[in-house]
Parts: sequence; structure tokens; C-alpha cells
Amino acid sequence: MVVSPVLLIAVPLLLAFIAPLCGKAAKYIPPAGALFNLILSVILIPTVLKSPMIVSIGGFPPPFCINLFVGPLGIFFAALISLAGFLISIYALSYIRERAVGKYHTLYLLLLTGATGVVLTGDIFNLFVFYEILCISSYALTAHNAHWHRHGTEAAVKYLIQGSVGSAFILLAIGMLYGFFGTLNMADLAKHIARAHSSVLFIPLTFFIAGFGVEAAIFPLNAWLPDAHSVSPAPISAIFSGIAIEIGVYAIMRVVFTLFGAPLSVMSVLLIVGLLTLLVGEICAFRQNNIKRMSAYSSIGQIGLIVFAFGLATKSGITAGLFQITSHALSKILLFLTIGYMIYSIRMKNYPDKYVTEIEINSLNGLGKKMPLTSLGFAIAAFSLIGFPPFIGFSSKLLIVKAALLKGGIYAVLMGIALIATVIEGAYFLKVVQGIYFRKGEVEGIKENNVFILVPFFILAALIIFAGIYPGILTKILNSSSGELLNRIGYIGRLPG
Amino acid sequence: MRKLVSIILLGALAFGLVQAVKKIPFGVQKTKVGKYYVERGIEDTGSSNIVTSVVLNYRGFDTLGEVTILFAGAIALGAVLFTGKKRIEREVYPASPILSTACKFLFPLILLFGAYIFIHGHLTPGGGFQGGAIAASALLLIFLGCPGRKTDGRKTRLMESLGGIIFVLAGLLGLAYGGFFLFNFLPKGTVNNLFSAGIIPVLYIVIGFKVASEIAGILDNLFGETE
Amino acid sequence: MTLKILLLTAFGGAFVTYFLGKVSSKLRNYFAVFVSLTLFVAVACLYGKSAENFSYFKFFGNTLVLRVNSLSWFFAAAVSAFGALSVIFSLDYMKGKENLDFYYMMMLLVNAAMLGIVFAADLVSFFVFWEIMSWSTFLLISYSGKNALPAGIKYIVMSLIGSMAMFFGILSIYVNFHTLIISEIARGIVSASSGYKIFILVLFGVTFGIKSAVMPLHTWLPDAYTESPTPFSAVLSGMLTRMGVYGFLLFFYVVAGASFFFDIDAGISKFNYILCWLGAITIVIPTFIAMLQNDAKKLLAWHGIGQGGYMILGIAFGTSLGLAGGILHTLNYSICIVLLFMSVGAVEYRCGGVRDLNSLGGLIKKMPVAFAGALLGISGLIGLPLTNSFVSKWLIYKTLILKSHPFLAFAALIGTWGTILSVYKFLHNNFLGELPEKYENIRKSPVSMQIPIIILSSAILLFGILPGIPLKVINTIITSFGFNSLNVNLWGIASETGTLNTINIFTAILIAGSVIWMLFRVGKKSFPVTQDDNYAAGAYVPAGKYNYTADFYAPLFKIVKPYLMDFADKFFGWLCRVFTGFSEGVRKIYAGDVGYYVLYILFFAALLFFVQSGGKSW
Amino acid sequence: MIFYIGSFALVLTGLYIAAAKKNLIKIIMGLSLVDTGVNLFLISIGYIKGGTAPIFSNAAIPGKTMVDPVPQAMVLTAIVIGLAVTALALSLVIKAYYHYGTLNVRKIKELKW
Amino acid sequence: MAIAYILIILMILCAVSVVFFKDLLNAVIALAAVSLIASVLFFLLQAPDVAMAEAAIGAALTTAIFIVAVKKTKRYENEKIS
Repeated sequence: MVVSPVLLIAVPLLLAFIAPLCGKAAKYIPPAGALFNLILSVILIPTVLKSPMIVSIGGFPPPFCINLFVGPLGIFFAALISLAGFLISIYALSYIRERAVGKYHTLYLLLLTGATGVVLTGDIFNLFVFYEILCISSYALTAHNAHWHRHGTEAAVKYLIQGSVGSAFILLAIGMLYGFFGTLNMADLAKHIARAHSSVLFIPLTFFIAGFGVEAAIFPLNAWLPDAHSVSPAPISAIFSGIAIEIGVYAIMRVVFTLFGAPLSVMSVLLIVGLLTLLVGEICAFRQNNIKRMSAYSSIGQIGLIVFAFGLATKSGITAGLFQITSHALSKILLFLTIGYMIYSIRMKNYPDKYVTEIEINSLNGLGKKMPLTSLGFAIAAFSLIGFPPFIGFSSKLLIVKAALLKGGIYAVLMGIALIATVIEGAYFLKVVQGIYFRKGEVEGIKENNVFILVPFFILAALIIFAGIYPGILTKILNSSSGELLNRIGYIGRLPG
Repeated sequence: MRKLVSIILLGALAFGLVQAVKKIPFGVQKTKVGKYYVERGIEDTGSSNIVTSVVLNYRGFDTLGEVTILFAGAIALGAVLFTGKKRIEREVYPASPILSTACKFLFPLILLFGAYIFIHGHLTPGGGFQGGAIAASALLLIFLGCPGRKTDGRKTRLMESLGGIIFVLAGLLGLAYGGFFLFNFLPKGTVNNLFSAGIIPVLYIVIGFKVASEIAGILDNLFGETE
Repeated sequence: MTLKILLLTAFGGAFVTYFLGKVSSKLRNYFAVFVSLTLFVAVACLYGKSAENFSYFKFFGNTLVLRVNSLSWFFAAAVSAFGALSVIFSLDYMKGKENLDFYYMMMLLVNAAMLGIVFAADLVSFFVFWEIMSWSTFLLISYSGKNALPAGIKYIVMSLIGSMAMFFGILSIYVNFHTLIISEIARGIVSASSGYKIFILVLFGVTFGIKSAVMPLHTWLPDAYTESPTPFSAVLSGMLTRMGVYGFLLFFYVVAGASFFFDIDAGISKFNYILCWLGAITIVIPTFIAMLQNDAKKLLAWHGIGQGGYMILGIAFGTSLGLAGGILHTLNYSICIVLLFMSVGAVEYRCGGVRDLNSLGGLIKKMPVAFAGALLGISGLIGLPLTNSFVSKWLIYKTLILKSHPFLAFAALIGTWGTILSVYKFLHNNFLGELPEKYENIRKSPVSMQIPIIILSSAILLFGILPGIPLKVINTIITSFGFNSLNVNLWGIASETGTLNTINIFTAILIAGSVIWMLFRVGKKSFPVTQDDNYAAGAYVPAGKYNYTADFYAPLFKIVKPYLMDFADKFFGWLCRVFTGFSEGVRKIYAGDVGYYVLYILFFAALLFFVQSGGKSW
Repeated sequence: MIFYIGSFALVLTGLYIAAAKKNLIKIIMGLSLVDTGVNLFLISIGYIKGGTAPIFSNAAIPGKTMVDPVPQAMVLTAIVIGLAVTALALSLVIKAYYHYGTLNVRKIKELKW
Repeated sequence: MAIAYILIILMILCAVSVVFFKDLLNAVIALAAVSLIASVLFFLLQAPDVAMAEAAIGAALTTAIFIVAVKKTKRYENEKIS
């Protein structure tokens, strides 16, 4: 018997509703939910690879009801989200221990649910609803413990304002599409759009890109990101960088590829925008003194690379982009978690009463001796982000460059420019690595001994290395995922009736 | 300067919007999905308010998401305003007897009205959200008119959670009975009866309570004095 | 199969060393030595074997392959030998420092990565090992902290620029020829257009130019050599930088193919000719800059750049003789420079980390072995007869003169003069002259340092007298490139215009030397005097207060210093500052004012409208 | 058509407030206006001239003339989302005021560059 | 639909006055007026469900929340006036 994929959304939602009733035990709920999702999505992968599952909700035939489209792409993202969510929630078990703890865990689980819903749904308005769940929990988690957290509040306010403008754009675009075609089901919409020869279809597309672009953090819509990612608590920074912005990219790609069939002009714009995002992100990261802000800008850069890869609009390009999403998720999560633990330890030693979530790079000096495992994790993550072999970042960079070169011509030139960013990234990350290992700092009395925090490091580092050496394990699902994005006819064809 | 730039940019945006809207004729039947709902709604769901049947049955998943958003919003607001301190019991100036008496008099009436709205969601305009909001405005009246009164946070939270849990459980029961999440597994009954339309009234009542308690929680949090 | 096991041993050994260090430091040290020696023995056993395209791994559906042939064996042997020697040298040198587990692991890792590079037979494995080498080198350079950190950053940034160029080139090749295996690419590239060939060669030229520090790209090297731990400086100069030379050989002669390499005509001049001139510049300028240095390691570092020029010159020239000269010089130079770094290391170790040439001196009696090593090392660098470099330099000169390139030959010659001047300063200021008082009771260098020094010293003499040993291998290398075989015998090499026969030279020098020695014995004209009498013109100078090694070559300094600025370094520094300023400006985009941010969103949407309404792709 | 114009006027006014105004609460009001405008837009899309509300208060009403219920369902959702976002936004504004002592966005910029 | 025209013009006027009111309480009231008129418009567009929701949520509750927020911060846009 095949399990229904709707459980991927329903069960975490149920758990999220239960969480506020659990009091102190609430913190065990997110790992449970994420673990459930992880197992379920892994179980579903073989079935989905054979043929995508259409799950109608409410028992009516699509397009008359909301349906889930559980294709390889969706299940891949669901698995990634739940894996990341699981590891981060284990980390958070002992990391988040003060003040509004229960609310944190509920919102965290809601964020995961929203992300899962976005990637699984086959209905554009439903996508918007889940996207809003994701956004609202993000706003709140950015400002976690707002009462003690000046910068968190500021970042959250700014994030919320920009996010709301983006959401309004999305809703406008949905309205227009409904006005044009009278349906909300994505397959149905795609069918209509493929037939239509309207000269105004670019307007909803523009609103979609500008709207989802805020969450996807493409330049110049990403001004919230460095603020929000740098001031939120480490697990939240990790889930933002590793999952949330990737969901934005997913949404853009789903709209552009599946709904609108990837028109050339849009793809070139995305390509340029991706390149700009990459360069601006890396250049800004280069001059940061705050370690988390630096990593946040680095996330912008990586997202730029992802968008660039998708912008190539070839199968190899999309596969490369998806690979880069995986690699960025794993590496950036590890990076933020290790930074978080360092900040936590320093804070516990120096000012245990203040609520601190960010720190200067110089304060990390010399931690390599006191926190060897954490520092090793940081180094692995940084190396992977730069793209050193044998870590996973190397494989993804290889795929992206290969895809760009396969397309040849101007794309190869742009790729060459994009590679400059790697050099910049190397410069600033390795400076930090040097500081941690080879500089002297005041690190007396700091130690690492929390198993719950160290276990996720270990798993993530193992995954980064393992997938770096054997990238073949991912290629099958990524290939069929990119096939799903490109095969618009196939997507439409799944619509019964 | 900034104003000028924003006006120029908004002009460009307006141009785009107008371009798009030219293709959307106003006031013309254009949707096959909507038409289907109107034609088959009663038959499929047993609810005479088609909007309700769309909200809770055809697009019930959206509504689950919506409920979740409100839930998330309430939790988020609680988290943002959380100070970790006991609320200060400030000396309140009692409102004039006329005001408080009127409030107390109106309170059950508005509450009743709200309840009526969400119970009859499948028959008349309105439903869980509207009814819940109206019930919450009754609470708002009490907050304003009778200072010093407040809701019991634990109970509203319990209600919120229970509402959500029941909604999801109903969906899961549908999955178990009919093979579809949120499947309308209860008998549809006769149209235009109170006890008709399967799980729709059940869900709307649940939503009504949930929305009311959530908004009450939000208001309570906002009104609460914290230094 | 052996290759796979070999590499696994190399990499595994590195990690095992780290974990053994957690158990016991003695065990770790012995194990590190054991691993590096094992690798040397294993590589040595591969002599004469050749195996092409032995597949060992699948990566994205591409088979990764290894191979061993004379070229890779030659480099692998050198790598593993120098690796083993520097690990042995480290035993005492590094004693008492922090993070030794890490240090040994990285030493072995660099070693392993270099072995991987030379055994790789496809471009992806080549690149992977290349990058592993880059980052592990970076970590080792930064190991000492403080000044080493900027040096490390400089290294890794330049190295990354190089690797990105190579990465791009590799994938471009892959996309065009659908294969990554070097031998297959070599077959495919014949049909490529000449523009494409130049493109590829420039990309790879940048990579290997940076690694082997060809003149405008050399700026990372002086700092890196100076600041890394001395045993690693030895590895760095001895082998790691020479990986660039290996890369040049591989790409110009194996991948691109010799015929192709010389055929491309860029319209103005041939690619290899440009490279020759770069090599010549690289010989001259750094050698003179070296003269100005007062830090022993920095002096050697600048030499490292200069001598690299000879190799590039020889290799790029591309005749059998020149190529043989270039390759041989790679080996010879490595021996010399490793030896010199080890002597410096020994001195540094005993003098408490002092490398300043102005404050040292007179250590000849205290540290005879180090002195002998240094003496032989500088003789080798200069290319005195009977030392190994004599042969290789002779080959290079001969090529240049035979092919009538007098300017290049002249440049090479000037380089040698500069070398003589500067390395003499090195020898003098370290070992000759007055011994400063505070070093009165210095002891000899420890055994673990003496062993590598003695081995390398004898290698210099051995290869100087019997150059046929390496030349025989080199001969097979160049024949495998498609060049004419050289007429090599154990004593030397025969060519159209003359024959080099070291045994004759050896005999002649031996006889002359013994005659002179006899004369001195018989004459006994010299006698030691105290310093006060002659040195200070009769005035009393307290011993040790005035050390006449200070400000060596001061007059010369004054003349040449203004001309010997490191323009490349200045240029890159300027570039860095410009970039920093630029990024400082770019990040002002994120102005902190949410109104602007909303405007950005509106702007983006408006821009998209603009672009889209122009596009007619619907 | 006038409905479209009205709704876009709301949207643009709201966006203008968000982009050009300094006061945080004003900005949130702008966002609220945008929401209202979008909602109005959606409902106008679903309108049919001469249509009736999609409620069969007695079974005799012909279904043909009913307005489209889907936008109405969407707008219901959107209104609730708007409420949640507005409430959250205002709570954040209150906290921002608590920390910074001002509502002027030109002054609340400790996070920049 | 003449009444619709009047209402919409009124609504736009209210919306524009939100921009210009310096007193935030006035602006809130204008906002509530916009919501209220929108709710009437919803009713005119045959959407009684939405009209109800807009009236209850948009016009009543949102306004209340805004007023609370204004009360807890500053009343005037120009903060020098207290």
C-alpha cells in the first residue's frame, strides 16, 4: 500500500497544533515531525520516481479541487527540507533554551510545514497560502525574543515590510491569471498559457518574479536577507539560508518553467540577475566584520549561482542548480550551526545574561583549540562553499560550469565572470578559517561538550563529504526533477480529464 | 526626490497593471471552475452557500492553511510581545456605569450573533471567519468598555490548538474513510437544513471558535500592559 | 591496482597520523616517517613500469583514471623523496610546537595530493588533487600565525584564481571533446581550431604560471616561503611549486602535443617564445631582488622564483636539449633549495628562530654539517662544476646558444651572476665572519636534521658527477613527448656540438684542487689574527658589538634598489585596494532604510516590465 | 472597470506610502491598503454583470447568473492573512519603538551595509 | 451602479488622505473608512461573505489593533509633536 503524501503536510500541521499544549515537551515535537517527514519522503521516492503522484484533496477531480503534485522535484525538496529540519531541530533542542521556547518550536515546525506545502502543492493559490505560512513564521522567528533583541526586531520589521509587498504582488499576479484563464490549478493554467498568445502574459510573470524574488533573495530584492539572517538565532539563520530562500527559488522556477514555459527573455533576465546577485553578494560579504552577516551575504552569492544555473534553462543547468541547492543547504546549515555554537559558547562565558546572536569575526580567534570539532565543521562547510574538492560544493560547481559551457557562447563568458566570485568567497572565508585556527584569542574556559549540538555537525559533515565523493547518489532524482521542470507537457498531461 | 522616484516607478507599475487588466473584461462570465462550482456545488457538498462549499470543501486545504496562518500569526505575536514577566496589574479606572452596563448587555448578543453566523455558514452568508471575528469583536468591546477584564490565556490557547487539531483530524478521517484528505465523509443531508452538508458546519463551528479565541488572544496580548 | 593502494596509503596515512597523535606523539612521529618512507619505497619500486588509464573511480558517470609513466614516475619519486626528508627534518624542528597532529597530517596530505597530481590521468582527478594540494598548502602556510596569515591569504587567492582558470579550461575541454582522459584529449585536440588552442593554453598557462611563480604572477611566493614552517618551506619550494612545471609539461607536451604547441601562430610571435621571455624575466629580476633580502628564507624564496625561470625557459624552448635541461634543472634545483632551506632551518632551530642575516654569522665551526649543506647547496644553485645544476644549466645555455638566442642566453647568464652574489651573501652572513657573542654556546644540529642534509648533499655531488642517472629517465620522458632521443651516458651527454663529460671535469678539478691544496700546505702563508688588530683599524671595538656581516653589499644596494621594486606586487596591492574600495561602495546598496528597499522592489518590477514588453519571445 | 481602477488606486497608494513615508505605522497602513486593493481586485474579477451572490437561499435561483465563488473564497483567505500579518507587523512596530524610541525608518537603521 | 462610482471616489479620497494625515489616529480612521467602503463595494459585487469578513476584520479588528499600536507608540507622524 502506498502512503498518501498528504501526510507530509497534515502530520506536521497536527503536531504544530498540538505543540502549544505540550508545555516543556514542545521542543521534542519538531524533531519528531521532521523525522516522520524524512522517513515518509524517503519511502515515497521510489514510487514517485516511477511516476508522479497526483493527490486530490477533498475527493473531487482536479482542477476542481486542490491537488498535490508529488513529482520528483517536490519529493526531493520535501526530503531536503525534512532532513535539514530534523538536524536543525536536534541542534535547537539544547540551543534554544531561554524565554519564548515553546513558541519558537511551534513556529519552527510551521515554517517547515509551509515549506513542504509550497513544494508539494499543485495549485497556485494554495502555493501562496503555504508561502505565507512560511513567511509569517519567518518574520516571527527573525524577531525571536524581540524584547531582548533590538536588532532582531529591526530586521523583522524590515523583512515583513518587504515580504508583504512581495506577497501582494504574488496575489495580484494570481488574480490576473485567474482573470485570464479562470482556474488556479497549475497544470490547468499551464495548459491555457501554452495555448494563449497573449501579449500581456508577461505582466503576471513579472509580478510573480518580483514577489517570489523577495523570498528568493535575488538582487535587488534581497535587502532583508543580510539583516534577517545575521540577527536571528543560529538554527533560524540556518533554516533560512538552507531552506527558506531555496523555497523562494523553487517557487520562481515552478512558475517560470511550469506555468510560463521558460520564455527566453525571462530566462536571460534571470541569468543576468543571478549573476548580479552572485557578484553583489560576494563583494558585500568581502567587507564584513560580523561573521553572521558575512555568511548571510555569502548566501546571497550562492543563491545567485543557483538562479544563474536555472537561468541557463537547459536540463544540465537545472540539474546543476538543484545540486547546488542541495550543496548550499547542507554546507550553509553546517556553517551557521557551527557559528551559532561558537557564539553561544563565547556568550555563555562572557555575558551570560545578554541575548546575543551575532559576533565579530575577531572574537572567534583561537577557538580552533578549544572547540576542535566545531571548528572542523566550520572549516568543512567553508571549504565546501568555496568549492574545494572533495566536498559537495565542488561537485555542484563542476555541474554548473559544465552546464554553462555546454550552452556555450555568451553563457560561457558569463560563467567565467561568475567564477571570479569564487575567488572572493575563498578570500573571506579562508580568512575566518585562519583566524579560528591560527590566531591567538581569549578563549580560556570555553569548551564544547553538548552532544545534541555536535551530532548534527557530524551528520552534516559526513553528508557533505560523502555526497562530495559519491555525487552519483543524487543524480538520479535530480535528473528526473529537472526533467519534471522542463517537461511542461508532461506536467499538463498529468491532469486528469 | 524619493517621492518623485517612487511616483515614477509606480507609474510604470500602473501602466503594467492597466495593460493586464485590459485583457480581463469586467463583469463577464469567464471561469470554468467557478461555473462548475456553481452548477455542481449543491450536489457535491450539500451546502447552499457555494462560497462556503468552495472554502471548506473544494478548497478546504487553503482554509486549513489560512487557519494555520492565523494560528501562526497569533503565536508569532505572542512570541514578539513576550516579555517573560507577569503582566502588571495596573490600577484601572473603571468606566462609567452606563458604558460598562451597555457593554455587558451587548456582549452576549454580539457573541450570539457571531455564533449564529458561523453555525449557519453553509446556509447564509458568513461562516467561521466572519462569525469568529464578530465574536472576537464582542470581546474587544469588553476589553474597551470594562477595563481590567481579560481573557484566560491558557483557555484561549487550548481552544486554538483544539480547533486546529480537530480540523486536521477531520481531514485525516476523510483520508481514512474516503481515501482523500478532507473528504466530506459525513452524510450530506438535505439542502438548506441546518444539519446538512456533512463536515462543513462542523468545521465552520470549529473555525469559528478557533478564530474567535485567536483574535481574542491577539487583542489580549496587544492590550496587555507591559511596562 | 598498486596506484590505487599507493594513493589510499598516502591519504589514509595522513588521517591515521592525526588520530595517532591523539594517542601518543612519539607514535605519531614514527608513523609519519614510516608512511612517507613507505611511499618513497613504493614509488621507487614503480621504476620503469608504465600503466596507462587504470580506472579507479566513477564520478558523475565519468571514469577517473590513474597512470604511471616515466614523467609521472620522475616527479613522484622526487615528491616522495623530498616529502620523506622533510618529515624527518620536522621531527626535531617542530618539537614543542602546537598542533603537531595537524601539522603532520597536513604534511602528509600535501604529499599525497602531489602524488595524486602526478599519477592522475584524467583532468578531474588532476583538478581534485590540485585543489586538495592548494588548500592543505594554505593551511600549512598559515600554520605559524601572525605574519603567516596574510601570506596564506595571498597564496590561496592567487591559487584560486589559477584553479578557477584551470577549472574553466578543463570543463571547456570536456564539453568540446567529451572526455576527461588525458590521452584521449590529446588525440581529440589535434583537430581543434588554433584560436581555441591558444585559449586553452592561456588558461592553463595562468594556472601553472601562478603555481610556478612566473614573473608577473609570483607575488604570493616570497611571503609564503618565508612564513611557513621551514620543513614545509622546503617542500613548498622543492616540489609544490614545481607542480607548475609538471603542469606545463603535461599540458604543453602531453595534452596539447609538442607539434601543436609550436605550431600555433598567434600572428605576432609564438606562444612558447613569449613564455621563454617570461622565463628570462623571471630569471633576472628576482635574482637581484634576492640580493636585497636580509631574511635568509626570503632570500631563498626569491631565488626560488628566479630558478623557476630557468625551468620555464628550458621547457618552453622546446628542443630535446632544452627540455632535458629544464626537467633536469627542476630536479636539481629542488635538491639544492630543499637543502638550503634545511640548513636555514637548522640554524634557525639552534639560534632561537633568528633568520636575520645581519645578526648571524660565523656559525661554521658550530654547525659544520649545516655549513657543508649550505655550501653545496649554493654551489648547486650557482651551477659550479661537479654539482648537479652545472649539468642542467649547461644544457640550457647550450640550447640557447645553439638556437642562437643571445638575449635569452645573456639573461640566463646575468641570472647566474646575481645568483652568485646573493647566495654568497647567504653563505657568508650565516656561517662565515664573526660569531656573535650570544651564539657562543650553540650546539650542532640534531641528528634528524643532519640526516636529510647529508643525504641531499651527497645527492648534489652524485648527480653532479653522474648526471646520467636522472638524464636517463628524462630521456625517456622527452622521447615519450615525441622529441629526439638524446645521447646520454652515465657521465654526461653528447650533442651535435660538444659532449659533456663530467668525469673528465671531475678528474680535472680533483687534480687542480689537490695541487692548490698542496701548495697551501707547503706555503702555509696564512695565519689567524685577532679581530681588533686589523678589522677596526686599530681602534678598539668590543667583540660582538660590531658584526661585519651587517649591511652586506650596502653600496650595491644603493645603486640597484630603486630599480628593483616588485612592480607586480605593487600592482596587485593596488588592485586589492581598488577592489576593497569598490566593495565598500557596493555594500552601500544595503542602506538600512526600508523605504529604499521597497523602492528596489518597485524598481525591479518596473525594470522587468520594461525588458519584457520589449522582448517579443511570446 | 471603475472597480479595477479603484483597486489599483488603493494598491498604488499603499505602495507609495510604503516607499516614501517615514513612519513605520504609516507604512503598515500602506501595506494594509495594498491588501484591501488586491482583495477588491480579486472580487471584481469574479463579478458577473447582473449576477447574484452564490448562495442558493432557495433552490429556484438559477445558477447561471451567480458570480464566481472562487475569488470570494480566495479573498476570505487573503483578508485573514492580512489580519495576521498586520497584527504581527504592529506588534513588531511596538517592539521596535520600545527598542529605538522612534518610529522613523530613517533612524532605525543600525543594520546596514 | 452610480453609487459604486461615488463610493469608489470616496474610497480613493480616504486612501489618499491616509498619505497626508499627520495625526496617525486620523489616518487610522481613514483606513477604517477605506475598509468599510470596500466592504460595501464587496456587497455591491455580490460577495456578502467577503463583505462581512471585511467589515468585521478589516474595518473593526484591524482598526482596533492599529489604535492600540498608535496608543503604545507615538500619535503623530512628526515625532517632535508629542
